[in-house]
Amino acid sequence: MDVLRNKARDLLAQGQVQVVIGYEAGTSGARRPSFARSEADAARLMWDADCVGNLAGYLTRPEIKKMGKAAIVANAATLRALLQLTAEHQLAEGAVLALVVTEEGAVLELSNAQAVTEQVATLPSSLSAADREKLERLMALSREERRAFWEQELQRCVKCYACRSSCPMCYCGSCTMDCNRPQWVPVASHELGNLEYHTVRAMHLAGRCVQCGECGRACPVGIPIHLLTCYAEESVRRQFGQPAGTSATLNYALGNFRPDDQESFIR
Amino acid sequence: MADDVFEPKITAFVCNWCTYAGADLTGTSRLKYQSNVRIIRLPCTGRVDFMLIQKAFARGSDGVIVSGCHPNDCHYTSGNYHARRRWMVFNDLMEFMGLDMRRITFSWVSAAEGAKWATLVNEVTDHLRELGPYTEYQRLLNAGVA
Amino acid sequence: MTSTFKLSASALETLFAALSTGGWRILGPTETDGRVEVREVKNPSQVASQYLQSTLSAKEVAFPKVERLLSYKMTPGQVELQDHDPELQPTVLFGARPCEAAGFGVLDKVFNWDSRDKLFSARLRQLTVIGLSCTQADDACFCTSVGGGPGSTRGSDLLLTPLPKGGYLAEVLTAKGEALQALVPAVFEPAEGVDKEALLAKVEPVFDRAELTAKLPGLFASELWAEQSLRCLGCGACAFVCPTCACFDIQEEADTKQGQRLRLWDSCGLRQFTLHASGHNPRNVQAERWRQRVYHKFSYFPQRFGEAMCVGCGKCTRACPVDMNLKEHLTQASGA
Amino acid sequence: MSRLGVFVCHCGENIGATVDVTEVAERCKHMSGVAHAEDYKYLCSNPGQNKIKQAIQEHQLDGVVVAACSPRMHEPTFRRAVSDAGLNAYMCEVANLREHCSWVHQKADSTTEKAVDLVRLQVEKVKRNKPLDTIQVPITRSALVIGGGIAGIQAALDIADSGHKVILVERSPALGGHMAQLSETFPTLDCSQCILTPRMVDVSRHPNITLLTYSEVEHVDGFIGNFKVAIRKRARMIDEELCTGCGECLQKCPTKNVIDSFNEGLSMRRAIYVPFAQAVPNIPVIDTEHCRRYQKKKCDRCAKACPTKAIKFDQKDEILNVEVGAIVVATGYQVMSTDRFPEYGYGTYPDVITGLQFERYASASGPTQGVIKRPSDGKEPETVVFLACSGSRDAAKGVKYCSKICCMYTAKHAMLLKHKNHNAKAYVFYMDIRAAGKNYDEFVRRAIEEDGVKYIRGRVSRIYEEDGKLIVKGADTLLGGEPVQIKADMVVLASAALPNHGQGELAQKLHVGTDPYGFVAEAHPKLRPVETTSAGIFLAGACQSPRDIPETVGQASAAAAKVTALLSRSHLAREPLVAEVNRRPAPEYSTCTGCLLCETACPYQAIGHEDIKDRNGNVLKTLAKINPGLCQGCGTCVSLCRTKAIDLHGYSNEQVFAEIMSL
Repeated sequence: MDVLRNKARDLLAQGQVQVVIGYEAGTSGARRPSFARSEADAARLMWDADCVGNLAGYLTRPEIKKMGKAAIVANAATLRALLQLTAEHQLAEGAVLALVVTEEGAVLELSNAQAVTEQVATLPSSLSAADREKLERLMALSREERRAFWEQELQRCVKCYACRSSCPMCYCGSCTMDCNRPQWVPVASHELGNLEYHTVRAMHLAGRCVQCGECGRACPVGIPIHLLTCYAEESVRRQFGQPAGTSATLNYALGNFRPDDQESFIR
Repeated sequence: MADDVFEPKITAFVCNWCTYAGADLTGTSRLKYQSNVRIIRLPCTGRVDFMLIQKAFARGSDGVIVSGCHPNDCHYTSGNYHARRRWMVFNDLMEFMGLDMRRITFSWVSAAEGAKWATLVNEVTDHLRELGPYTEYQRLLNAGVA
Repeated sequence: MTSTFKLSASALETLFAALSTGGWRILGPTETDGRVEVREVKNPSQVASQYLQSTLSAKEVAFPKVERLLSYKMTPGQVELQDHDPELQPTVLFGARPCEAAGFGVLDKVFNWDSRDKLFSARLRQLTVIGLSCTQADDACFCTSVGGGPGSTRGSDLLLTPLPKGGYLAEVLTAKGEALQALVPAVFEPAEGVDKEALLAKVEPVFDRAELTAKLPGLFASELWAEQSLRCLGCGACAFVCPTCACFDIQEEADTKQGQRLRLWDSCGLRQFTLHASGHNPRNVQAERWRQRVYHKFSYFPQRFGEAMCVGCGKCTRACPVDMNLKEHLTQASGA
Repeated sequence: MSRLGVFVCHCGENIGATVDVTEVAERCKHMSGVAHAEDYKYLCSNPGQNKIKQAIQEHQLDGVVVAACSPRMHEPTFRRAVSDAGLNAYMCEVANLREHCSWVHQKADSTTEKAVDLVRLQVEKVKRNKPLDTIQVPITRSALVIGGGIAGIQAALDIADSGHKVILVERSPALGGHMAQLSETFPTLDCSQCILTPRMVDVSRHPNITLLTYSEVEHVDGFIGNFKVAIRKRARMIDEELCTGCGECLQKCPTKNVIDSFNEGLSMRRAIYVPFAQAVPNIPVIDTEHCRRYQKKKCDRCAKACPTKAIKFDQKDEILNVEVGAIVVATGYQVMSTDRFPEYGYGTYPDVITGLQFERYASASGPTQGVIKRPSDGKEPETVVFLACSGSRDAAKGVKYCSKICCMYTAKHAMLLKHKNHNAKAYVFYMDIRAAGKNYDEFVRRAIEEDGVKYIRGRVSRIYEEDGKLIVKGADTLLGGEPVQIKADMVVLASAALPNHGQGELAQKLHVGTDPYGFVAEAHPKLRPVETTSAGIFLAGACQSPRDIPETVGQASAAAAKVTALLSRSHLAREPLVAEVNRRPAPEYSTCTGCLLCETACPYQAIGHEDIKDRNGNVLKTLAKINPGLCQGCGTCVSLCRTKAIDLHGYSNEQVFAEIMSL
């Protein structure tokens, strides 16, 4: 942890970056995002197994962009999101310095997309074992049981958009949900509005989701909505073999095709 | 239509160049099919946003048909290939969310397949009539409003 | 009019049974998979036993997240308009924490400060609140800093305080409370010499609300709000779980033949809340939106109604994905 | 509030007999936004159109729905009528009550109900229509013709004659294509070279034609009226300016054993060569794959022999970047080679040859100066068997389609054989004789009746060699399948015509569609036969499907006429039904996030990006930008866009949404 704090302090002191985005101790015992802009701030930074949040979403915020060049303390999910954001032209190549704390406690500086890409290639699958198991358990249910499950869960949604706000890939300034000419998806958080919202979100993340699970963690009422985007992404990987968050070059599965894409349902 | 027979409401999204023209050919050939379907003409299946399908159900459709040019025959060379990928994911996701995919029919109907269109519409209509109203979805329309 | 009684552990069963027989709907906190939610219950066993707070507030009972205001049908040449007049059942909200119960009073001020909000008032009229004092609290709680307390009677018609050996201390506070008592008078046993304070959780005040209110106008231009809100995601979680947040949006859902007008929860934390059709947004950055939230609750509202638009329940803090801790931030502002 | 007019057509009895048209019109009057509704017997007639025009004036209509036949039929008619009455043409929509309703359903209330629904759909749509103006695209007034066979030659000459510049690109070193290889042509038996050579010379001399032989299209960008083409001009190793075509160099080349592809492999050529004597341009090429200079790094005999020092051993490929307004694809065909036929020996019997090889033998300028010989021993064959449909109409082993030209050239071949050797025996195995065309059937009859060619209806099951003869085993299906066995000296396969090699890659570069066989697809099989699926790119000749010379020339002239029509204007008016990225006030500028996920989804490469800059040139935001000249309006990007920043004129989100909501 000291290595990280020292590194952050040095980067800030030498003016290499103007902000280090990382984690600090939160009031509830968990970790929360932290923005170190001075050497003193750097002492607040933390690194441990509880640093699970995906911080990449902050990189596309105007408030943060205004600060200047950023370094970001990056866990696996953050690294993947960095790549995907670069691929989607939201971050300029080399605009962000990723700081990765190794198991040995050393701090790696990944200054360009290639370095991040190589680091990501060494990581295990982006879908956590727990989430994979949940997906499998749901798929083992009958269609009606799955319907009942999602109906129960989604009716609890209050459309606070914590899922959207916490998602690094939901950087759109004007979401489909905000489009009112026409009003594609009802604003209301009634059952239809909720079903449509979460379907749209999952579809829009298919081929783009880095499976960090941030949306599920963010949900105040505890709906496991990340399972929807994770599933959509798994579907893309399974059918087209194009995983999101592995390359800084755009390879959007739904913006491409192969003439021999195999489906089984078109009559 | 007899009162006691359920008449499904069917919305069809078709491309202008193949299926719309194919349905025109059905007409020119004077082939008959059941009148439950309402066709919405779009330039290409590539234009079929999955949200259109969603909205059709939100409007109380009991079934939706999406149809365009066969692979390799797209007027725009590849719009249907893009559409196909999108449907492959949409289909899969809808399964995962437990939605009734028997309600959606994807098909390729060319401008020359007037007969196929008639058969398709008749089969879909009969099937939906068997399935009955899509209450599972229609229940949602006013659920959650106090 | 307070009169204090004792209820035995089994008295609730009798009360619930009488309520059911009398055609009442009973809502209470239930727990499934670790999630505490207010739902309809039939008997006390369904009520969550050890819980700090429900995630969402109970405000839904009077101010639902989606509520129909009116509907209309169009036929050739005419429009048939229909006011929404929900059939309301007399309802008991059981187990509301004192902070939540106090929330209804705040909402009432918003909805009824001049013309009375028909739907809200109708729902509130049907509502009887059985409060449940807190015997535990967590770091997010700060009721005592905003004029409340773990055993506050504000907003409750009947307040129960759990007794260490089972049963409750029951304070009948209002006419609605008396009506409950009248349903099952036998279970209300006399109580004497119970030190209620000793039974309650300890929540130390951390700031002086009146001082804060006095201070805020001077802090409007402070960097504090930008600093605090850096990590704020700009979602509506805090507002939607809040027992006092009353902002709503009105949406029309219509087609060529019919339509309905809905009232929906909204939040000043969302970018779209103040977005003008021109594209201009008077609260263009999150700092301004966060400041608005704080100022509405602790400056503008108190100036107008003499109390904070906050009951110190801490739900917002618990719901926040990035630990925007209201108590921490208010303490900071007080000390600034 | 809209003031719409709804006009419901009876189409005589076509709609009126099944749908209660009066009732539909009556119901429409009550739809919100409809100011006027009426029905009429034939709206497409002049009086019908006038009714619409009058109503627009009289009721100050701002939009029109015509409920009639398919919009694919009369949408342009009604749009013109609406436009004549002073409304924007795109403020008109057509509800399809005939093909999609009255013709396909029985007379019933439900059918009338459906008709009302179909009109309501369009009423709701047209309320959200926006007046659109045709898009004006400037045109580069020159053309590129790809392929220097008879199709390309004809197209290039016709375009050039109309006064436009043409660049003609030919992959091989000389013009002429397959036609230059042919001996005589059916049904007149005039010499192919004799009629072709003057055309080739015309091309080379035409002031409006730039001829680029030994060149290939490398890359194509742009769109109708504005193509940017990179052409690779391969190094001939000869300075074309200096070369006089004297041929001195050819004689000196020591490498003499290169398979001569112009002669279909029946002879050898040198490493420096001109494909054939009458070649245009008459400039040799050094085949560096076989030239000793390049393979063994020595030998400069040709250079020494050249009187003008035109040989440049270090010449490099050149990339020429040209801009043209139109492209004609005339890349021709190739024939299925003999090794594709297992039952005929997989190409192992030298005396089983293709029709094109036979042409070379029969040609006076061919390897045998027009004497028909057989490859194995050079003897003149006495018995020759011709197999029509070799690979054609054979879904199992060949191609499904009919190669169309084989019946005629097989008759011609048999005839030529008989003319050159009166004693020879010619047998033709055939499935059907397809001789539709001016003087075609007469020609085949002549072969049979005057020249005594034996036609046997049936297929050959096997060919094998025995004692220097080819044993051809088949069956005569007209005689009840009686086995036939012929001892032949030579067998000629009328092998299937296939898309030319490299055509798939070219189609990709051009973004034109191909059919399942790989031939270039036409925009419409009947009504737009010389246009491809890409605007501004036309096609001519056998690249579309097998065809003979008259048809090819006719089609080439047709394509040229299309090109000429296009190039005759300085600007092109295009339907404005294209996609557009929205614009919003600052600081948003657009809901587009600049993610450019749409870029790869566009089938036309119409999506690029643009920067929004402040006064000082700082980039504020990067947005996707759609080139309206390239966009064809498919809408694939629209449905992909998460922020709904892209919309499609004519099928906008609001329009489609309203249509769904009206149901």
